[in-house]
Amino acid sequence: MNELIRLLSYMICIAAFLGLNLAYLGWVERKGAGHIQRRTGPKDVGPYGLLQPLADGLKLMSKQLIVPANADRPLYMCAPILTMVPAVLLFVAIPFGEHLVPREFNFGLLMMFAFASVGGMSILIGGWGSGNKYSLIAGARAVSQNVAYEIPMLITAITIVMITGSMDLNEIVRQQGGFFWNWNVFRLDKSILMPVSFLVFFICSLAETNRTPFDMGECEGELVAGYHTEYGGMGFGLFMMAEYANLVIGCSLTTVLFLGGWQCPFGLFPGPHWFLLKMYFLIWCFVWIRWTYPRTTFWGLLNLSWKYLIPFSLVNLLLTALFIKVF
Amino acid sequence: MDRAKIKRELENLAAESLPAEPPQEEAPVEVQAEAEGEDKAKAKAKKEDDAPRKNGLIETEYAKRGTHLDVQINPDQVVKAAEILDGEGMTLEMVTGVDWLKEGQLEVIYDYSYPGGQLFRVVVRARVDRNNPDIPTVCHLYGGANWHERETWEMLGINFVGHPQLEHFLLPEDADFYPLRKDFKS
Amino acid sequence: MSGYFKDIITGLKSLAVGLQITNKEFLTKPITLLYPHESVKMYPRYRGHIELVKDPETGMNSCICCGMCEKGCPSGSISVKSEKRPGVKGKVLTAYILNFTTCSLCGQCVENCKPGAIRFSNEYNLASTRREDYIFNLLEKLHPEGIPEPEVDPELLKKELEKAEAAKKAAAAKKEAAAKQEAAKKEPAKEGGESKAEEKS
Amino acid sequence: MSSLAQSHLRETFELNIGPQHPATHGVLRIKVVMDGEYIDRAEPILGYIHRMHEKMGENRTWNQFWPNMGRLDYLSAMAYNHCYAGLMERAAGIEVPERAEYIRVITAELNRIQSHLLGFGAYIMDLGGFTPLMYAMDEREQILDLLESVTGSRLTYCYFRFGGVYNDIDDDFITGTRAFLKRFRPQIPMYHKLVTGNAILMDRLIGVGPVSAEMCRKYGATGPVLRGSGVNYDIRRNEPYSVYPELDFDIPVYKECDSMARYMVRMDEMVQSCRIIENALNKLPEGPVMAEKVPKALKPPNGDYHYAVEAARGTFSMRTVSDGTNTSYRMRLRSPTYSNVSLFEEASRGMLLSDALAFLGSLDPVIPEMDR
Repeated sequence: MNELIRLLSYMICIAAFLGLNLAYLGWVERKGAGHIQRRTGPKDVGPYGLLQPLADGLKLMSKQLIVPANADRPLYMCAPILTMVPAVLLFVAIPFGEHLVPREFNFGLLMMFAFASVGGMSILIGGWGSGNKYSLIAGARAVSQNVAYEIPMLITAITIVMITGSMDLNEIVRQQGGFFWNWNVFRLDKSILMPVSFLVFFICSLAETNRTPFDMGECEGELVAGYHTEYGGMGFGLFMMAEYANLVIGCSLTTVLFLGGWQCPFGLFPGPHWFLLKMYFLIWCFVWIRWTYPRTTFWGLLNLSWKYLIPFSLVNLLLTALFIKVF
Repeated sequence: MDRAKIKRELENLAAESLPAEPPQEEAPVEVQAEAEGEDKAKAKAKKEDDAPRKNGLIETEYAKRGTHLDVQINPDQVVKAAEILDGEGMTLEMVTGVDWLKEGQLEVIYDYSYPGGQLFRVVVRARVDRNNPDIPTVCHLYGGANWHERETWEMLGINFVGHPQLEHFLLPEDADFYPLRKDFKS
Repeated sequence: MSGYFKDIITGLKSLAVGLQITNKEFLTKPITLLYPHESVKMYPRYRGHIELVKDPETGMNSCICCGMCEKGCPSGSISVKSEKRPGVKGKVLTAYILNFTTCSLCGQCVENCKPGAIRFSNEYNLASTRREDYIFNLLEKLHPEGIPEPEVDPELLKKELEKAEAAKKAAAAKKEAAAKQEAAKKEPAKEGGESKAEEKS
Repeated sequence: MSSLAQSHLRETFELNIGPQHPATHGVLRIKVVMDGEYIDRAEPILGYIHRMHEKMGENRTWNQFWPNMGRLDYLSAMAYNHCYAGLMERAAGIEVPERAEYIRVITAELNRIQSHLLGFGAYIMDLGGFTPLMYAMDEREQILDLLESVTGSRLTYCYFRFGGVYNDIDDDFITGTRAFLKRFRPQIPMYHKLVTGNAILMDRLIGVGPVSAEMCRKYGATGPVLRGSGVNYDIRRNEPYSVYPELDFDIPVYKECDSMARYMVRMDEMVQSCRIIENALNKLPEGPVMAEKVPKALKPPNGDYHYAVEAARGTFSMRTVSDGTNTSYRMRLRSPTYSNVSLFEEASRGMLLSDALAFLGSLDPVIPEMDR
């Protein structure tokens, strides 16, 4: 019974946290883009445009959901939901604080990866179901992109597992306690390639969340809007929200695995505030990167993965294994 | 690019074409002159302006006309002319047409220029009969002529024989008129 | 192999440089002009739609109704309506209609206007959902409170009246003379001649 | 997917890019036969905003044709104005005062910078980078303000007249232009740092969309496309008009023949345009801006006239056939993008879709000018 109440309250909290994040990350992105581009961004709806997400949501919800005539209707309808489900589910394993974990799994990391690949699936389903050639190309791209980037991401994660000896996310964070040199990024005693490995993981999460230098699924210069070309109203809204949810998850995971999660860099007052600080900094980096770089090609993206990221992560894995064995 | 050579060869080409069909060239003018029977003197004075230009090469003054050589040849010789100019490294800037309603002719104008440093512009013209406006295409020599010829075909109705794709281009697909012809009324 | 690492390093460096620049821009103040709250500074030469110029002395327009603007307009969007009024020198402008939907703001009309009766306005907030709103009567725009009647010059009126009278008399005389002539010429067909004369008058 | 046209030999499908597509800069439609992500055949289809400017030239008087010149290439309207002015001055034998020519050159070059700025920004936006567009727009806005202060219009300038320009420039414009140059010059190295040097962009542009000099010649491609193929051809130099021979500037030429070369030509041309403007401002003579005796109703003598200028996208030339009346008998407008884009079909064969669109962007098409 106690467990049930605990779970329920966590679910409500997560829904609130997620909802707030999804709404306001859009605002952050627009505001950030605005200021980077010498503009002001949203500013008229509420103070500093803070009510803008509300207005956007209202607009999206009031729109009619038009299903294209030659769409595969069931697939078309379920794709936006499918993209949202894993995003919400994944929060169950993320340790916000030492005791602020919805559910402690001892295989949290595994679950993360298992569900994350469903996101790519939903893009494929949406792209295929729309009955639009642009969407179809986008879907095909999204799949090979996900496949290409999950490999280095997984290998890097395995490195972490080897260092910490656990797949429990909270346990991984616990092991990074103390000063910031105990964080996995700086664990040079385990493998000198750890910072590089962090970079690899960061790039992979960028690609996995379909953010700009790697947004092959929706590159508007070529594929109009990619997999969500045919989606309007809340269908599009869900895709949009899922993107931000994935962003939060990707950054959370990076924080947990490399930046010591809820641990304080100076060993003082660890807690969820540190986690949020690190996570939002990473999210800001994502936004910053998005509004700075042009997009790669599909080709360049695969090249990057197979030629640079996978070799690096493999070397890192080997080095780590060696260091663990030797020392 | 050899100016003298281009001039010589085009001159030869124009001279070749000169005796070929003089009566056809003359015919419409006579009709017109007859029509204006009453002020024949006036027509005669004006005849020089009104009469279609004879085939031949004119060296035009660049400052006044914007071209250096202006050559008029027979329609079947435009490919030959294009070959000469292509061999000298000239580029085909545009193909266009003019409708000479009074003479009952359509004129096709090819503008060549030299992209290699020297300033040299050559205009090649050919006149085709308005009722039978066939002229060979130069598409196989100049890829860029494709669009220009296609446009000239759809605007003026000049049929470029051998053109790979004489389809509507700028106008709607169901357009059955030639808007740049002088007798076109919208 | 060294090229491989060199590529990575130069690539990462170039990416870092880009981030630096956008970061710098992020921290500088935005330069946007927030349009509905602030308004754009208009240049005196701004070519808006045309408007009639109010003569400061008479408070009227100085259009002489020559129609040069109408003729010069490439799209035929101007139509000048005028009439002759008794006692007023020249023609009187009754309506100056600008069809702004077809106007291309080229300025040929202003250039062609010899008396300088039209100029460009600085108005740019022209938004409407109805097409009819863009058919301006510039005369009404010049005098929103009502178009004033042009001043009647009594001397000119007198002269004109006299002239008209004289013309009338002359016409009558002519008519009479013509009728007489006609009558003299064609005695039997009297009616026909008369009707012809009537037609003429 | 029943709608995918499938051939027996290879699985290809047709994809319509445009007429409404974010990468086509307007209403250009490209019918593409795709083999997976590769392009089998791409056929540009034009005419979505065809307005028959050439017929308008036959119906309108010489003076009335002025507004049309701004509506062809809305980005480099000044150069188009220049061509028309030059054409009619050549036809009617009008001498233009020197000051007017200097003003023409200054405004036309400002216009060129403006056009290249937008071309640059929009090109990077095609490639997915949105921010450079906004920076370019910021600079462009300064130019538009300057040009508005002198011509009264921001885009469709109808500023030149036969025998001069509509109105004189004032000191505010001169100081404003100098201030702009001072402000703009350091921006170009910033663009190079932010965009050109970016590894992602280099990866996308270098070696993509090869167009050889021979291909340019065959298709009549001009402007940055030709100069990006290693041919040093610029009407301003090779067929000097106006006062360009008196001004000193270089013609940027790149031999790489790829998208990067074309992009770099545009970037360098902006620098050269700055040089021209500065030079012209220094040399600006006093005097009238309109020729004295220009008849209101122009009647050039019978015959053909041809005039070419270097617009932002290449050689814009006009050929008019006058029959001695106050309208033209035939007006032919040769627009540069028309020829530049015509080589797209041949050059894009076998390209990846994303490369082809990067290549299309590097041709910098302006659709109203192609369709005329």
